Amino acid sequence: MTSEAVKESILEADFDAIVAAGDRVEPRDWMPEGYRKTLVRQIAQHAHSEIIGMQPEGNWITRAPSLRRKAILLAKVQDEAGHGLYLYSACETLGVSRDELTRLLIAGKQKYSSIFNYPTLSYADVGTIGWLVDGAAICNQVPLCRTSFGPYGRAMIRICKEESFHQRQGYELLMTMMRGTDEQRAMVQESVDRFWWPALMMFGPPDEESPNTAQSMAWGIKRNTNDDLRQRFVDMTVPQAEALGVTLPDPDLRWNDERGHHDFGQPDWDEFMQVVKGNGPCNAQRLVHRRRAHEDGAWVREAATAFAAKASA
Amino acid sequence: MTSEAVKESILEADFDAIVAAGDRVEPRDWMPEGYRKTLVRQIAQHAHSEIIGMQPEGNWITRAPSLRRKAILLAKVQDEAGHGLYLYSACETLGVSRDELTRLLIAGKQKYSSIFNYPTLSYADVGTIGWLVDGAAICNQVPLCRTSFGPYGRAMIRICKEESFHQRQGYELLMTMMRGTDEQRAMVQESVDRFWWPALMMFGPPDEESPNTAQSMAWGIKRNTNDDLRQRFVDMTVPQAEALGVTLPDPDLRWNDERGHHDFGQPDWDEFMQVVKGNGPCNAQRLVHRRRAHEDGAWVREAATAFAAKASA
Amino acid sequence: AADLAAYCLMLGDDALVLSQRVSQWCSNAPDLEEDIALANIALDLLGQARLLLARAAAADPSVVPALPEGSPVPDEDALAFFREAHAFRNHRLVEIDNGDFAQTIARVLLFAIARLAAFERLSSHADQVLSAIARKGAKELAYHRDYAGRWFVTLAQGTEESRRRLVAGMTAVWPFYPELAEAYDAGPAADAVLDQVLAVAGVDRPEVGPAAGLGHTEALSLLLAEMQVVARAHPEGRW
Amino acid sequence: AADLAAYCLMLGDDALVLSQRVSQWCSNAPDLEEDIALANIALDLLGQARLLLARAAAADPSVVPALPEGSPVPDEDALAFFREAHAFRNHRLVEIDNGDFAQTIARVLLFAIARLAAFERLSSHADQVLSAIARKGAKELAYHRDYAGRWFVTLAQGTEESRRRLVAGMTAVWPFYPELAEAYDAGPAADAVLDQVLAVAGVDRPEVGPAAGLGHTEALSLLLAEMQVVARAHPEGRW
Repeated sequence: MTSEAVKESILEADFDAIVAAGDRVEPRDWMPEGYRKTLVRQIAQHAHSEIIGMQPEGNWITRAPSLRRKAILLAKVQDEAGHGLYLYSACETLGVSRDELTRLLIAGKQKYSSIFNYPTLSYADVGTIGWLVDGAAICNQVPLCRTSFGPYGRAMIRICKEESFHQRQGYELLMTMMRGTDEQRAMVQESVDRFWWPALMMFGPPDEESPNTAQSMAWGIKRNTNDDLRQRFVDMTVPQAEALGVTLPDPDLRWNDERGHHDFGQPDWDEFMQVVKGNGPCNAQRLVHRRRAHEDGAWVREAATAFAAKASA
Repeated sequence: MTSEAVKESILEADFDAIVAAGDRVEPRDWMPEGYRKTLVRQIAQHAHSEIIGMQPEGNWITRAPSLRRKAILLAKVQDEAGHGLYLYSACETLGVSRDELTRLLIAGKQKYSSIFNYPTLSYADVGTIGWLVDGAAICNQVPLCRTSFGPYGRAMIRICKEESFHQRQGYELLMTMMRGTDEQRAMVQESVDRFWWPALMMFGPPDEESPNTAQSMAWGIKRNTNDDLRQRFVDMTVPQAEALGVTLPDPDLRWNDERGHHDFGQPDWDEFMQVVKGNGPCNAQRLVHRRRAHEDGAWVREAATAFAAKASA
Repeated sequence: AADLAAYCLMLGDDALVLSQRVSQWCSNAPDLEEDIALANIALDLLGQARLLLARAAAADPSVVPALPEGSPVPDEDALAFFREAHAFRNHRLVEIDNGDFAQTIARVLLFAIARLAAFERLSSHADQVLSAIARKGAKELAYHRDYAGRWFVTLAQGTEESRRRLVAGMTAVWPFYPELAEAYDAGPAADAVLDQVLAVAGVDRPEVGPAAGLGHTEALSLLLAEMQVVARAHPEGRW
Repeated sequence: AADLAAYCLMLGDDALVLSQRVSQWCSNAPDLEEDIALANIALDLLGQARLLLARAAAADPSVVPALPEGSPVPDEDALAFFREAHAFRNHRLVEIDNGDFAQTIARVLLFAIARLAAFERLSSHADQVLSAIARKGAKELAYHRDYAGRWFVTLAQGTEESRRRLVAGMTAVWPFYPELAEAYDAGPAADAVLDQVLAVAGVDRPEVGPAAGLGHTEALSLLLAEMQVVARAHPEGRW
């Protein structure tokens, strides 16, 4: 062994011990290159999801049907921008700048959550996204509060708190609409019909087709398998749907006494792959929007930089 | 006298004879430089008015409240584009290109009719513009069918025919709305209240403040004074307003048996001057719109030119 | 009759929504000649929409939304102005934003090609009204196809920028073409026409797959909010 | 009471319409920090609008549009969503399109300066509700003024392009400032603040006169068509 290799193996042992103990790895700590890369990819994807996720809900801010709901929605979308900001900062501690990540996003070289490639077609979708999409996100994210990388875990704690507030608001909107007119009840049902399967897809492909899960779990970046989380989400959501008075569009959905869990059908994984590949209903639209906003703002960012340079000169 | 000056005086005598006889001057005929300049200014202003005039009415195409009215309005605005086209062509016979005229328009160096610097605020405005604005335009333009410059006179014949069709359509829309709901009747009255005075301003300032009228009449470019035309318009419009059931917003408006004409009040000529100077409610908006459309289309025009060059190479 | 109504509604909604999009060019086109030509296309499509919506209403009155007792609103307007987005039967290709002139040309080309194939077939449809609409419309669509085809080639062969924009515009609308071609049963004849234009232009078919999903994009409800606002504010109005 | 209602309506409509405009920046701002800051401004103005519209309705219930018997729509929403454009009392400055970021900054700056002068005066208004709204709002407006003022200077002194855009944006909104300043009785104090920002930025007052006319521009009815569409489709809805 060279002295370099010896040093590396000691560092790796230290790192493994930290992770095994459930302690946090901090930015200045040594970490394996694979760990760093996986983290950057995961945190960036999460940050991008917050930013792209502003679009489907933002689509309804100007049309919110009451001033109270307009304020709630505007504040929620603003929170998503804030989440994006924390997460980009967490990524920057790993040595990748927000500019670079934005460049990768608008070049289509980094992903964001596929759920945001589905359109929002009625105001009920604002509620459904809060209830189902934020609900699924919370199931995914709560375990990440204990993730091994410090800045990411701390960002997740703050984000999860706000997300569960958003989830309650979404559910409350749907509940209020269900107490309204027949048309409103129909809107809610139609919206749930559209978002149920894409929400189940948010946990990723079935475990047997998710090759990176094992390594991510060993590194403490991921804490549960996709199928575990999906099951948890379904079990949590079914009674909420009953309380709301909507039907979930899955004929195979029923309680299984033996397993102590709900059985449920499989989403259309072909569609999932199509959307991941870029052929979802809104992939192109979302990227065009993000790219346009970024390019339209270039002169402003340049002006701010030039002004700061003059001020410090 | 030099021989050049002799030649010029003979040409000028010929020109004067043609105009005096009520015959047409054609593009290849000799004409005084002042005549040419006045014509270019007047025809260009008229062409620009057609093009800018597409905006206030075009504003309601996407919101027309019935498919029949949408078709009528779209066809009307299309006709305005056609009028612009004839008039720019008439101007081109005098040696000024459409490109050059467009450049002068968007640089704010040539005028268009001030009426189009007032906003359209309801669908009734589509009817009111047809009735009052096209009506006033026809009063101004019918005499121009006999104007001394051939291409201009011929363009005016075609334009006047279409304008009077538009005027009838506008009046018919208002008539239909007056047979509708109370809200619709109120919309019509509110619209007439806003457009009456600006329509009277379309004939230009009072004769004693219109210094160029005499020369233009001598040249056969203009056939009646501003005040004559204004009076003709008022006399024509009052019975139409009665038939419609709207009140014209002028407390001084009454029949004068002695004069055989209606007496009427004066528009706010200070406001007129402000609008002419560029401070109307929509001057900036209209020019920004025109400039943006022209600039956005530059790459298309360049592509067409490049393609034509390749095809003919 | 319900099938005929549904089919006419689909054809009518496509024409209505694309007419609305094309009419947004009014006073915004690159040149006066294009302003006039695009208005012509919008007018033709609007005419088709009116005939088709009226045919749908006559074939199956239950498709027409209920309005207040004694409302003077004709069926074509009840259908155009008083349905919500989810009740519209148009395809996504016609509802997405115009984009630039190149994207508009690419959309009009694809639409005219597929619809012309359908209208040629429908010219001998058993329903006399529909077949008459199709015969009249086919002439219009042939003009739209030729107009858009000429510009498609011009932009492809014009300047570097126009070619870049044309390819981008074609790529933006392409994912929404397959569902239209299928609904119109456009078939190999339409494919051949398209390939011919592409060959003359020297442009390849975009390498993007069909857009997943069905139904509408986010663009439709915004388009309808504007289109329907005056009619809805006056459900008993006369126009 | 009618005077108080009319005044609150004017103040409320200005806040509501500008909030709507500023909220259009959401997901479109030049950077995440600006997205968040502009959403804050929109939220503050929306909050002011809600309090002022409610105050207007309480002071004079006749200003509230009639809705179907038993409709659950609160007064603030009846006022926001069920009035036509001509019944809105806002000024033209707040309703015109956003333009680019520079034009938005210029508008927010002018609005905040004039309104802050009014709110400082209204902080001691005889109506306890209005004076409380004004005291709370004044703090918010001071923040908006400072935010817009900082960007005004940054853009004026940043690059050639940002300066060109800032001057163009200021010139575009300037003709609509005098009527607002007059309605708010903004006075010399507001003028002094404005001159100070202009001096630091090194920008002159634009050489364009006040826009003639009164009432609204063409922008308002389009803005309302979008803003009101869902509420109007469900006049008996609960949200």
